Amino acid sequence: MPAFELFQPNSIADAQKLLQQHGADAWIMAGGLDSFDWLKDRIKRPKAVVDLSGIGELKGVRVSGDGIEIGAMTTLTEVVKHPVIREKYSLLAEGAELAASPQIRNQGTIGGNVSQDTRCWYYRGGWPCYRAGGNICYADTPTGRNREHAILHAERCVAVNPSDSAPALIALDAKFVLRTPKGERIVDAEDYFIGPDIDITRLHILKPGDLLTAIRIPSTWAGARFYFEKVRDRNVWDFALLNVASAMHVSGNTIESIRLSVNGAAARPLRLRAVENAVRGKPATTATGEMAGRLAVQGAVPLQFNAYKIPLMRNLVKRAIGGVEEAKWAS
Amino acid sequence: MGILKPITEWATSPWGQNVPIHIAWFLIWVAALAGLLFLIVHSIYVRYFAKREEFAGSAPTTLAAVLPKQIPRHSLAARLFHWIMAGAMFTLLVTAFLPKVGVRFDWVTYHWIAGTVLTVSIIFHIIHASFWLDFWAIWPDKADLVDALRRVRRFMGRPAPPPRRFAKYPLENKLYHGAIIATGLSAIGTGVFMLFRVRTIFFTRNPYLFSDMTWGMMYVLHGLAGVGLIGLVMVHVYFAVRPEKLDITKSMIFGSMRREFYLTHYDPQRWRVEASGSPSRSEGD
Amino acid sequence: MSRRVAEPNKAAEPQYGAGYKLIGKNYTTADLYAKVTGKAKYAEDYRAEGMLFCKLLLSPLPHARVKRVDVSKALAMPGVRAILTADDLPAPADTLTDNGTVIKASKWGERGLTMEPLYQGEPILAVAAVDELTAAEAIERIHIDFERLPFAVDPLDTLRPGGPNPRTDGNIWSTPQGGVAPVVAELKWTDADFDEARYGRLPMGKTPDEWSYGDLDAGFKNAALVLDETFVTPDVSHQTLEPRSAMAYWQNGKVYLHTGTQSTAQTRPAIARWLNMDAEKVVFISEYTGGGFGSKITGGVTMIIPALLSKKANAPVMMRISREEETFIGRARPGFQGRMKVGFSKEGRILALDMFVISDNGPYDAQGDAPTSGHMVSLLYQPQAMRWRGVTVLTNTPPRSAQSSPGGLQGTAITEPIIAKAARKLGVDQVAIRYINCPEGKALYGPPVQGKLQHATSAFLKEALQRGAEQFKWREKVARSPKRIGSKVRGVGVSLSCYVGGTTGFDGLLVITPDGRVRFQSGIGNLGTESVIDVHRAAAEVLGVPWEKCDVVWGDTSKHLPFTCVSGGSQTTHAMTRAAHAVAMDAKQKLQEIAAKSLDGKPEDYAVANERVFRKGHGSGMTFAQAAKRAIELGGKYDGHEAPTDVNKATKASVAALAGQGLVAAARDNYPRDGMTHSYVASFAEIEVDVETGKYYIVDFLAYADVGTVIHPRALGGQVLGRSTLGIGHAIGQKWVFDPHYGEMVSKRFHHNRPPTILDVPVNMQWAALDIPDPETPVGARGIGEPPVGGGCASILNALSDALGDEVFRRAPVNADTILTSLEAGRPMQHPLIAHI
Amino acid sequence: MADTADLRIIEDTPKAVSRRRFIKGVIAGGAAVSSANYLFRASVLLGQIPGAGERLITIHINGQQRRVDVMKQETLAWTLRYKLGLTGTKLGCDRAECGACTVLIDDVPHYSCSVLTHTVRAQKVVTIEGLANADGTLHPVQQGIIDEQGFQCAFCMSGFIMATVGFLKTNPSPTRSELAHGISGNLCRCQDYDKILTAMMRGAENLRRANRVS
Repeated sequence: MPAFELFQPNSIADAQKLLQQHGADAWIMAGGLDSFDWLKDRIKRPKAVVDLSGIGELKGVRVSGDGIEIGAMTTLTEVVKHPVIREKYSLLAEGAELAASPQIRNQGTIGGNVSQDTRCWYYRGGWPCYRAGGNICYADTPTGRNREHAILHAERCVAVNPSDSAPALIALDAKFVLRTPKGERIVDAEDYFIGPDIDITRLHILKPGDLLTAIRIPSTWAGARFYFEKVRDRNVWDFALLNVASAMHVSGNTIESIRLSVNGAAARPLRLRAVENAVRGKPATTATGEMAGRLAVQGAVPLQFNAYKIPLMRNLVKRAIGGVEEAKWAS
Repeated sequence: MGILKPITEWATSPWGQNVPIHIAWFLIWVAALAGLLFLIVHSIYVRYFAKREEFAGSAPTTLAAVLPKQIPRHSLAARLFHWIMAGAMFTLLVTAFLPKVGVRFDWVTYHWIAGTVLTVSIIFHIIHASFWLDFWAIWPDKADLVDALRRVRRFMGRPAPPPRRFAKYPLENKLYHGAIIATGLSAIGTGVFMLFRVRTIFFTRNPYLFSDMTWGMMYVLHGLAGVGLIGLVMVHVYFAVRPEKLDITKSMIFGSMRREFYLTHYDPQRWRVEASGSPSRSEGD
Repeated sequence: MSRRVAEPNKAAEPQYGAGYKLIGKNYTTADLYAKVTGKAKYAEDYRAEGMLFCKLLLSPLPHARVKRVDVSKALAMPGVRAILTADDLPAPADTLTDNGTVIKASKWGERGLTMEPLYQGEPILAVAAVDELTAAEAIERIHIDFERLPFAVDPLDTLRPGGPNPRTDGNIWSTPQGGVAPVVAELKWTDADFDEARYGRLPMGKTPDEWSYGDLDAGFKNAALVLDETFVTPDVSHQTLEPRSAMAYWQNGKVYLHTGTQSTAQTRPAIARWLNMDAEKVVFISEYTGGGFGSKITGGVTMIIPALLSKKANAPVMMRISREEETFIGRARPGFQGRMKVGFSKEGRILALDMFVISDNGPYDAQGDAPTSGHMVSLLYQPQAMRWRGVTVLTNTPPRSAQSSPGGLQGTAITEPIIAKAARKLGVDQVAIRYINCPEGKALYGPPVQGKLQHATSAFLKEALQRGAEQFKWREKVARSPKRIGSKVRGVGVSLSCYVGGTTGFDGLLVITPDGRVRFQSGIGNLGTESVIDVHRAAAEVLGVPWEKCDVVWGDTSKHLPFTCVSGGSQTTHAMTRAAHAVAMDAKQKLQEIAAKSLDGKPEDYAVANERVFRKGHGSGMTFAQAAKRAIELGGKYDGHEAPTDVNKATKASVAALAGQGLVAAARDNYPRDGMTHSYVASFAEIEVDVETGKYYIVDFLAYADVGTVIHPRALGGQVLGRSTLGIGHAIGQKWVFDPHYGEMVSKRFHHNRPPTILDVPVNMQWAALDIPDPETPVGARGIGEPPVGGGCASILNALSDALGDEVFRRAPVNADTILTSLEAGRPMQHPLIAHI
Repeated sequence: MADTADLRIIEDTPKAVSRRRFIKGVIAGGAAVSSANYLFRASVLLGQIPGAGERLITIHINGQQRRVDVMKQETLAWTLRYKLGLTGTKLGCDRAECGACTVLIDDVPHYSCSVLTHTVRAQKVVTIEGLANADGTLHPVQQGIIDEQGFQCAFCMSGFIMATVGFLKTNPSPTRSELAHGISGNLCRCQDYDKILTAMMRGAENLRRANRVS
């Protein structure tokens, strides 16, 4: 790893000062699991690394009357194990538990998980693509290897967002608390993420000098009917081919309200508003799910090797609404 | 390549080769500043140093009687082309450079559509100008050069006969048109190929049409032409709003200019306008 | 989502080794304590005074010529000590085989560093510096001018008319008539040949190699069912968890080298050859090796880099190989593009089998996978008539080497799905169709040698298949209904599998020391299969000495090791138990002679047991300790001052070095053998696939092995299930991916090339062994490394097509993408011929 | 964190950050990295502010305090293997994918290849070398492997053992499947997974027995 200056502030204020001083030369390190790839591969060469692990204010889960607040530096394991999250917001626990591996969850943070960079193998390989400031997308070429790439909202770049907790947070209507040089700013989870059409070099809205400090989950969806599913090739330490998260308030069997999000289909986790509107007031059945699934994949454009993502997304959305039958065989 | 280094950004290709990827974005500011500088210098010059315009001979008053009050200058077609082109050009510059200076929006679609519009309009213009208009009217001729020389000598207080009145287009106008041709065509020429790199309605993408190096150079040329146009457009707008040129600007809107303005600035020999208002063969652009 | 899989209790361990004290019994191997405490030293764990670190400069291009190298900026850096380029490499030496024939060094051979890189990631030069950071930064300051050359990463691209040649002088390996070594040649197929590709069928142009037996046409004519299928198998990196890091230093004109290997004894001459120096001047240390699977058979040629750098910089050099570097230089299995036409009788008997394979060889040494695949298919399915055609094609992709079951896996993976499909079409049970095609006893197989088919030493696979079906509850599982619940479908698959199971003619060496202990000198590499220690249990059994009184010396050529087979191709257990048996008999003979000399009577009057040699009938005799002291007094052949004439020269040298330490026994394995030794496995798998996500889980797996006498059950179980899982990996996701435009690998990370995790296999896997001795070897034991691999892969593929139908797959691995798109379209949607996707 | 000290001293001064920066800057870079113009100013301040000698730190490993000179970009795995001679911790991928480098930090399993040594100054690190008693008695989990002849090449073993020991602290009596999930962050390329699980289940049993006894 190239040498760098390491700063270990123990307050948000200090961290901000450091980030402002170093501007583009600074690199924020949370759990470090995304950072180390860039640094060890000698692709990114920050002069100053700001390690947030010493900042107490960024850690821990605070429970209040109207929901919970999770410090950005809270590890995924803490999130998964937290009794209140398990009881009321199990959707998030499920998503977080499917991320990477136990050791990574012990170190990786919720803030890092939602802010991590894409895993497009061309971009991560250091190829000078659009996302790296260049003028081409290597994955979206006649011979590009793009099995894991985007089917929706691709704009020059076809990378996808790798986060497993992001769709859960969107479904739970979470708010992200940002600390910018101008002061605190609160955005809806879905607005934290941006696609290549808006900014082809970043997956989120953080600008140099900004920090994600906490994630707030309102009690609106506490104990709602949840569904989370992640489909990956290996059963551990693998990124989602696609994942889906839904939260529904159902009375009788009628969907009163719903939030639905899919990740792995585009450069940002998608909130499927059209689907939400279409199924509201309808019964939470497979039939409704099938309709929703078809609607969800409208406008999807497959690349040479990722056409499977269309039926996959269709089926996952279907299950997120209609549920899935448990298969139990004797033996 | 050496001269390119400071004004371009380079990257390492998958084959470990150093290739340019685009111009250095600071050139955007350089162009803007250059444009600004020009108009400041020019306005100061006009305000304090410029001598009153004198032309050889006096305006032929006899003509005034026979000529219509409004002298037709630009046909509708010509004006339409000009404004469509202007619109496209502005869209192109805005969509190209705002994102680079931090204003984030979905620019690519607008950019390539505007580019297509510009390309089509220019093709129209070339055909229109070659077959329906006086193609040579916009190119400098001997008289322009002689008069230019005279003006310079007189400005420097050297003895020289006063220049003749202008033909339809003064030399400056012709030179500007030339500059626009150079920058515009290189931007369009490269832009057309760049359409192969994004999803358009025209043809299937093929980013591997050229080598990494060729592509890089193409992006650099496109960028240089782009920033060049920033300056040129600024200058153009500046002249359009200068009081002494308002008549010309208006004519690009309404199609004709005041007879007086025509008689004081233009040489009826070089820009013939038929009496009784009916337009002459050299009408239009 | 945790796997929704019932958790059966772990089955009780089977008992083996009836009538034996040591053979077939579990015990704790001598190396395990060091391993569990972290004391075991692997190559990168060694340190030396003033040790430098080395970094490699890898080629960014798939094929190029180095025009100019400018290292001035790097050399000027403080801390940079030396730079090694291909020009510093010694000329490759010829090989002198044990029977005295000289094999000329191939001009196409790999040398560790190169001026004409043949794949992206090939090392071009190496920098030694005081620390790794400096070395890495020095690498970035080196400027190289390349001349780009044509390249191909897909075998079919180079076979096309006018296709690029991966090497300037050709695109295939071919063995000239009567030639011994293969040569690089050029082969292009015609446009007509390639018409087939338009229908997703493998083109079959002319091939340099071909053999056949029986009447193929008649077979197809009489067949009740003829299937013709194209199938692509993946290129899979070995990805040993320990990268091929190496550390070297020089002392008194000798080079000391630490690295992982699959054979301590035979890596030393390899190093000597690569360094073009006398083997006596090479000290090779490799007590622990972090996995090999064929990629470290005699270590790797890159190990000479630290050796030469160390000489140049006059300081010890540690070359740490990164995972990315390992992905480039760490070897891989050749992927196959194969096509097979099989004719079945209505009972399912294979009447005719026509096999055609293209092996993706990478740029260097010719691999035997293509021919071996024919040999294995021929033995395993006993076709009445068979033709094999194959071509080993060069590509600008990382070098290949043998990988557990080289050719065997590919052959099985191509054949098994066709047999499974045939069984369904003919309405024959999957176990039954394999039973009637199964090899038995001294089974015949091709290729024919001088017009005659070869034969195996023995085969009890039919029994393994039957017992396996019972243990796996095959009938119940097949009869299970419903097969589908909601979106989940269950499928079961069975597969046969086999491979060569042993060689002969190696040496055993042991010393009975004056303190009455028995010390075995072991030249076997320690990869964790434990054969390095296990095989000597056979000798201890013969000598009747308790294991507590035995020591094993291994992993250091300065400790005087015998001539030993490499631990590759499942030779070791067979070859070295034979050698162990031979040396035990020699020791026994010497004990008897010493007793007869020291006491009275004839040698044959004496028996050996309980650490004593004593007179039959009444117990007068001497202890091993006394006998050892006597041996030293007697000298000559007894204490190693004379070595047997028929042992290898390396063994002779070791005997001489050990002379005087006690009773030194050395012997060559001269036991007769009728036929070629093979081992066999019957593999069974059940999978559960979700047809809405394309995701599937393996819910049950059993491998039933026919490997002769069981020596060490737990070690055997580890091998049977471990190698099965290696095969399973080929079915469920392992592969590599290339960008064809740049000819560069994009799948350099584990989450790209996807070695199986502990959650990708059943929480309880089952294994068992017949424990029927092979009649052609004294101990009856055969090798096990490769045989389970093909079955692991094919049983999964068969279970999938049982669940989803025949028309789904054209290649492995099979993942959600294939399953979903194929189910969507109701026809195969895999790109049938493209390599590396 | 160790730098709370100097933080407290200078927190109120607006220059706080900038001053801390160059001090760390000078030391962090080690080789040629940090800008030279800092050097003079640094030398003036070096004596004054606590924590200036930052590269020389104390870490708590296997029950001992170890003083060690650590570069700012140095990973724990590197410090263990190349500075403290604890080579039982292996590097299989150096990218947080294989688990061979797993150690316990405050009883929690981490990939030591992906932890900066400077970030564990306040924590307790346990490696494979720290499991067995001084008298050589093996940890019950190690003993489980001996009992079952677990693992083949064992390059992944110390990582697996540390992951298991860490997991058993949170779930002392797991089912086979739970344990598999608990140690699923470790790769075995010999793919001896079944025997590993059996050995680790035995280890868990040994541990429970040992805990009952004590």
